[in-house]
Amino acid sequence: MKDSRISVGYLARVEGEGGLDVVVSGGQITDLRLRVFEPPRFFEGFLVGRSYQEVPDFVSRICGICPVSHQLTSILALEAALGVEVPPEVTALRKLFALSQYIQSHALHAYLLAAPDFLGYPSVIELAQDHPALAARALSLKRVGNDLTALIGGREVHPVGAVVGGFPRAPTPRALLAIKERLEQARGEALETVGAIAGIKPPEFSRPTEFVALTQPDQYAVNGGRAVSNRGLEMTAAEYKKKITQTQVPHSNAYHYTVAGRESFMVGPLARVNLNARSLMPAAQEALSRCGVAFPSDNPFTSIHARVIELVHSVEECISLIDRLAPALPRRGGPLLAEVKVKAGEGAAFTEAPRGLLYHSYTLNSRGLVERADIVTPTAHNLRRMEDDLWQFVPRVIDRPLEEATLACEMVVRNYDPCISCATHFLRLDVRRVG
Amino acid sequence: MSKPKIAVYKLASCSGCQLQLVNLEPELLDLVGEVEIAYFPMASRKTVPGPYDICFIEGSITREEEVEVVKKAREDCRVLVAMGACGTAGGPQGLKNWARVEDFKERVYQRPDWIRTGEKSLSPGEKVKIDLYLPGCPVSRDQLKEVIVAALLGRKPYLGDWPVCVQCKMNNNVCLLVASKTPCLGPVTRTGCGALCPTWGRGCYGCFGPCEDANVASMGRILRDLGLSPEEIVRRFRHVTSGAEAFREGAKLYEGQQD
Amino acid sequence: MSRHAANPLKPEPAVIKAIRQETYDTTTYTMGFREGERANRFSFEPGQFNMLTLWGIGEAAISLSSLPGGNGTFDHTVRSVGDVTNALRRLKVGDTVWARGPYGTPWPLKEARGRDLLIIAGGIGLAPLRGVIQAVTSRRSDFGKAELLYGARTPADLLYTTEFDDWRRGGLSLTLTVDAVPEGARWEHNVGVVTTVMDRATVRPGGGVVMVCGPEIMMKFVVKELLARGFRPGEIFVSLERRMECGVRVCGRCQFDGRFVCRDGPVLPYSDIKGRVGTML
Amino acid sequence: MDGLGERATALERRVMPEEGLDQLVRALARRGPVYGPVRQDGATVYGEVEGAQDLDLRCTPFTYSPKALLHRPRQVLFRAERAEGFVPREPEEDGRMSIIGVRPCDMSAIAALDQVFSQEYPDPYYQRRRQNALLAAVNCVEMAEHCFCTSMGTGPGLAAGFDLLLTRLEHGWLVEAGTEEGCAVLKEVESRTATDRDLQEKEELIRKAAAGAKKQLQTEGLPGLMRDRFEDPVWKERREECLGCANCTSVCPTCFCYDAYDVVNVKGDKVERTRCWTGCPVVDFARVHGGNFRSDRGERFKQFAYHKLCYWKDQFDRLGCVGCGRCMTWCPAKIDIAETAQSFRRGGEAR
Ligand SMILES: Cc1cc2nc3c(=O)[nH]c(=O)nc-3n(C[C@H](O)[C@H](O)[C@H](O)COP(=O)(O)OP(=O)(O)OC[C@H]3O[C@@H](n4cnc5c(N)ncnc54)[C@H](O)[C@@H]3O)c2cc1C
Ligand code: SF4
Ligand code: SF4
Ligand code: SF4
Repeated sequence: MKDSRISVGYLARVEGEGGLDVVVSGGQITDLRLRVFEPPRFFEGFLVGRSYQEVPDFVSRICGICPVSHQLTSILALEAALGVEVPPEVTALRKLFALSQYIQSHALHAYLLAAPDFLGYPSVIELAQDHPALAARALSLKRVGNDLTALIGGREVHPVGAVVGGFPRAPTPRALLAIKERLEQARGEALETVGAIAGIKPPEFSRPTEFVALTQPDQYAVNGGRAVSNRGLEMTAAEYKKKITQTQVPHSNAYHYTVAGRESFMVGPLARVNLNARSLMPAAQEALSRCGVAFPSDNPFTSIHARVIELVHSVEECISLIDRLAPALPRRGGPLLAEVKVKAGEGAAFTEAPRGLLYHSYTLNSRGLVERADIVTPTAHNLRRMEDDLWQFVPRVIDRPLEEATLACEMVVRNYDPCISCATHFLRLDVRRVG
Repeated sequence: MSKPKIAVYKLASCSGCQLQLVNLEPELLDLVGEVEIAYFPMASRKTVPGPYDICFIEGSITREEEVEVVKKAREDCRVLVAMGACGTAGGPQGLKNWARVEDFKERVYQRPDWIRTGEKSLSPGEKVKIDLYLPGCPVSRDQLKEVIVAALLGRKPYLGDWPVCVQCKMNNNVCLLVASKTPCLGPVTRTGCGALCPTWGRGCYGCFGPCEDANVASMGRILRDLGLSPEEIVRRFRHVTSGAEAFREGAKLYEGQQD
Repeated sequence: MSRHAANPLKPEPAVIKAIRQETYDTTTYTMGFREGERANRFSFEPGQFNMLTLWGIGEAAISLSSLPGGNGTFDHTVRSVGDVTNALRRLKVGDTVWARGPYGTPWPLKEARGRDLLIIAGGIGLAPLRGVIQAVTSRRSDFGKAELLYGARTPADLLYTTEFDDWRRGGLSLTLTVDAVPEGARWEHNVGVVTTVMDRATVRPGGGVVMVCGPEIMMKFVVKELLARGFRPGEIFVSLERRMECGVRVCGRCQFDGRFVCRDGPVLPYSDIKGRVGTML
Repeated sequence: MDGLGERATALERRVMPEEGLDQLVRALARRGPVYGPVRQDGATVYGEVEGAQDLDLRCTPFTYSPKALLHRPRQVLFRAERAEGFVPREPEEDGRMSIIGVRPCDMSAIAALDQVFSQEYPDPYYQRRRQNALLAAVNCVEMAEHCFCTSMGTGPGLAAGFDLLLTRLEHGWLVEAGTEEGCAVLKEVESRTATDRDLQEKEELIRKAAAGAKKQLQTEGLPGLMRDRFEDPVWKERREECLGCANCTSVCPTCFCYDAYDVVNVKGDKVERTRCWTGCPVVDFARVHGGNFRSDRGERFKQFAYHKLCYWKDQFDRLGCVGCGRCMTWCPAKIDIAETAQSFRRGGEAR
């Protein structure tokens, strides 16, 4: 394959619309583009002028796969802007909410999006015919995650249960304890998943990478915390714009990001497990030692291992959160809300979405209307890294038949579990005041 | 008899509606036994050529290319179902229809000239004939399943076009609009969500779009009586289903009015 | 509160014994209950209806379009307009339909004994009257004059055309009319809505009973004409159609004024409708 | 069921102390789940109660009726499976339950529903719930803003039809038992025999409550009057206000209309024939092939008003309204059918 072109018109089994073009000439890559043609939807544009109360409902619509992350990140950023302090139960319930989505999203990715690649099927549908038990496990895990999201937020996609200040109707202890029983069953399924993944040998492809993830001293960081990296980056959400550089490229409706003064970086499960393994729940640490891969790992193909480790962690932490929360919640549900006083202000927040670091930042005017909104999603953070991976990886597969080489390139992209709808909503630059 | 073929197309959207198909977990494996998933890029690399029996189209049209996708979908499919707030009423991105897109591009991008997007966000129904609208942001799993089941059985889906209030009362919820004067669009919004917001303690924000014969004028007066400013009322009607006719009308009644 | 009869909403299986295509969109099914005493003897009167179920599709009210047949059989003539009626079309002889009934009031055949009978029907509205016609033509001497004015949209929409000759031989006078004749179609009878042939009826006020069934708007004009000709409200009977979910007076869907069409009707004397609100009549 | 001033038809009358209420609830709970008015979001709805602490027995305009416990908002009628030749199976029967805190107007409404669901073809679903329900009613000692039971002859005191009837006295509760089962429950609660003074106190409380009625609707000749005013311009105003939301019919304790449909699994081999509440304000309500008998919102709203205050008389020889005031309390547009009808008496127009 001296002169050729790998072209994936429409990347399958990723969320959103993206394509890939690689031009090889004389055995050398002459051009490589990860095209994001998902049309832009201008969320930061139309958020301007809306009330802070509406923001979580809107940002949720950025992405149907990780709506909880967008909602919670915006809520944290807005609470920072308004100076709202929430009680510990709210913080705990939020973590439960976020982790429920980890379970759903990771099960979706591991089984429906990634596993078919590793096992050689076009999709989970064909896979299910040969491995019905595996498919049943996948769906049952995903459903527990979905049901927990829906219990807290009403529905699994674009839930309505979380608002600035807390939860207008917290779940009843009885309902939480009922779902805990199912989580206990899911624990076994998550561990079996690790077992299945341990049998998969990732392609050899190690390369030095800057991993960025949130960290918190006392727990596996998900909502809030400082972002750190293995190369010494350290920042709070408020410092984000000083530390991260953004550039626009003509072939994409999405921005590219680098650590200021350095290269591309990677966010997501692999970054989190690499940086925060010691904060994993004991069962997840146990699983880590049996998953067939040594962490920290520089191989992007081990993202799936990190993801299933997080699946175990999420189930475990949900169980322990419910144990703590259930006795503290009102018997008949009811509101769990901190007081919110409207005032002008600015606030930013980080969370770890299933796919990695998510950043939201807002400026509010004195009536609580948005004057400025910035949102940077995990997939956006990773885009540059994906292209970099491809530049490195393509030469290794360039001599294989086109079909095989194309699949290999797609797999590189799917390692990141990209969420392209998410990626097309970006920083605004010039701050124009309205209202 | 070969299995009916299903295709899923995507335009500008969040993919939440497609995900609802995958979220049919308990019956997903049964579903793939009954139908052939012929085109569904989010879930499969495999592409089976059309014609298709049922085609779900998610998202709204924001660029010229998407008009082509929609036309192709129409040609390829026997029954074309437009899904979601995007597919039925332009979706959240439809809010740009009430602003200048150039403003948005400038606000969002450094090099707005590299961004390819049309002036308006249109629901596919403005370009081709749609056989069934399935509203909701996202569509409800139960309704999605009902649409598929009904198509397999050869009958109309039972979706219920009545106001959220009907379902809200079935849920034994206290009416927040009356009891705590919480602004709620339940009386003019179509149910299907299961009266979610009121059940979770907050006012309905209309994500399923207007119900049949929605009395937006009376709704507007009620909101005004609760103390909402005209501007706030406009914002309520211009949420994720701002393109729906009744809500457009509702917003128009209060647009540009002073307090 | 103590009457604890069998569940009235529970349908029973009935087997399709014969199918006859009446028009492009209308079909007559002959069926019989599969089990129980009604398998051989199902009694009802023309004008009454059954609720027919196809599981998974739904339930619909359909008139009995015959007299009780031998071996407990009964006919339904169905026009495909929606879920159940379309799904019925996909069935074959030997298939099972679930049915409950008979419900509702019958045509006043007993009252009509010895008197003149004028039947005015439009479209599918002839179906519930077919049993009346069968009764009259088989017991002709029990009645005075027997006249049918029947209108349909086009010649292709006429029901029971193969039976017309039998009916004539049985002593029924038939006047046919259609709203329109498509190009190329053969038609030797009147063109115009059914009220345009009302002059041809010889039954006069005072001596007879008039039975009217068709779309409500058609019945409205027919009744108006009848009244203008001197018929008294008590001599005119109409059959109403309303949305029904139960057929037994609990779902509330068929109400108009103080009446439940499923139980107080569907066949009602016009005197019981006149002055009431909620119908076009 | 006109309770005013009448002696209740009780088998036994006793007085229990304040704390007795809790014992009573627990005694009922031994027989099955107990439902009663519980506070929620600034109102009271019927929910499961474990003890007196959960109950709110005040009469407020913001109290839902117990209708939903008897005529379920959603009820599976049959399950049918292909594997069984689609022979329909009825769902399992629910067991014994108690409903506590039923108001006199609601008792009258339950009597109305009893009529509706036990005509020529009794409805087994309602009947089973009804027969399984022990009704512990409570007399009203105050009247809320929208109550007009005194006009409809349905309250504030109750005379018959109850298993137990509670009246809050100044010191403790008067509990009357109307059935053997009621007596049996009463035996499990600490109490003393009621004296004539207790009964006088009750009569006095009810009389005082009745005197406090703020709202009136003259019912004499009402159906005829309504007919005369069918085309009154006031209905046009209501048309503009009405949202068609069916909150009125949902909260009305006597509205019974329903919709039926089949829920089918993906494989198409399992069917649940289901019914759920609907009401005449909903567009779909009177739709048939080729049209809709009440496509106009104003006509739909009128169907509600006329059914309650006019047609019901023809159907069941009483009015369909028990004067509970819920439809006007919960109508987002504050439409008041009683006041509208009453305004015809004054010849004027009002809400
Ligand atoms: C007493 C009685 C006797 C009858 N006898 C006969 C008879 O002998 N023969 C006969 O053919 N019919 C008869 N009918 C009429 C028949 O019951 C109805 O047409 C019935 O609705 C058919 O059921 P279906 O499930 O096929 O149609 P449905 O699916 O219920 O549809 C009926 C019609 O309503 C429309 N519709 C339903 N829902 C909607 C909606 N949401 N939006 C827009 N349109 C909608 C449909 O398009 C269709 O035109 C009788 C009716 C009654 C009351
Ligand atoms: S309608 Fe809502 S859920 Fe569906 S794709 Fe659009 S934004 Fe997402
Ligand atoms: S009267 Fe009031 S409650 Fe009833 S439908 Fe109209 S607006 Fe809704
Ligand atoms: S009509 Fe209104 S006041 Fe009368 S019983 Fe029904 S809800 Fe109560």
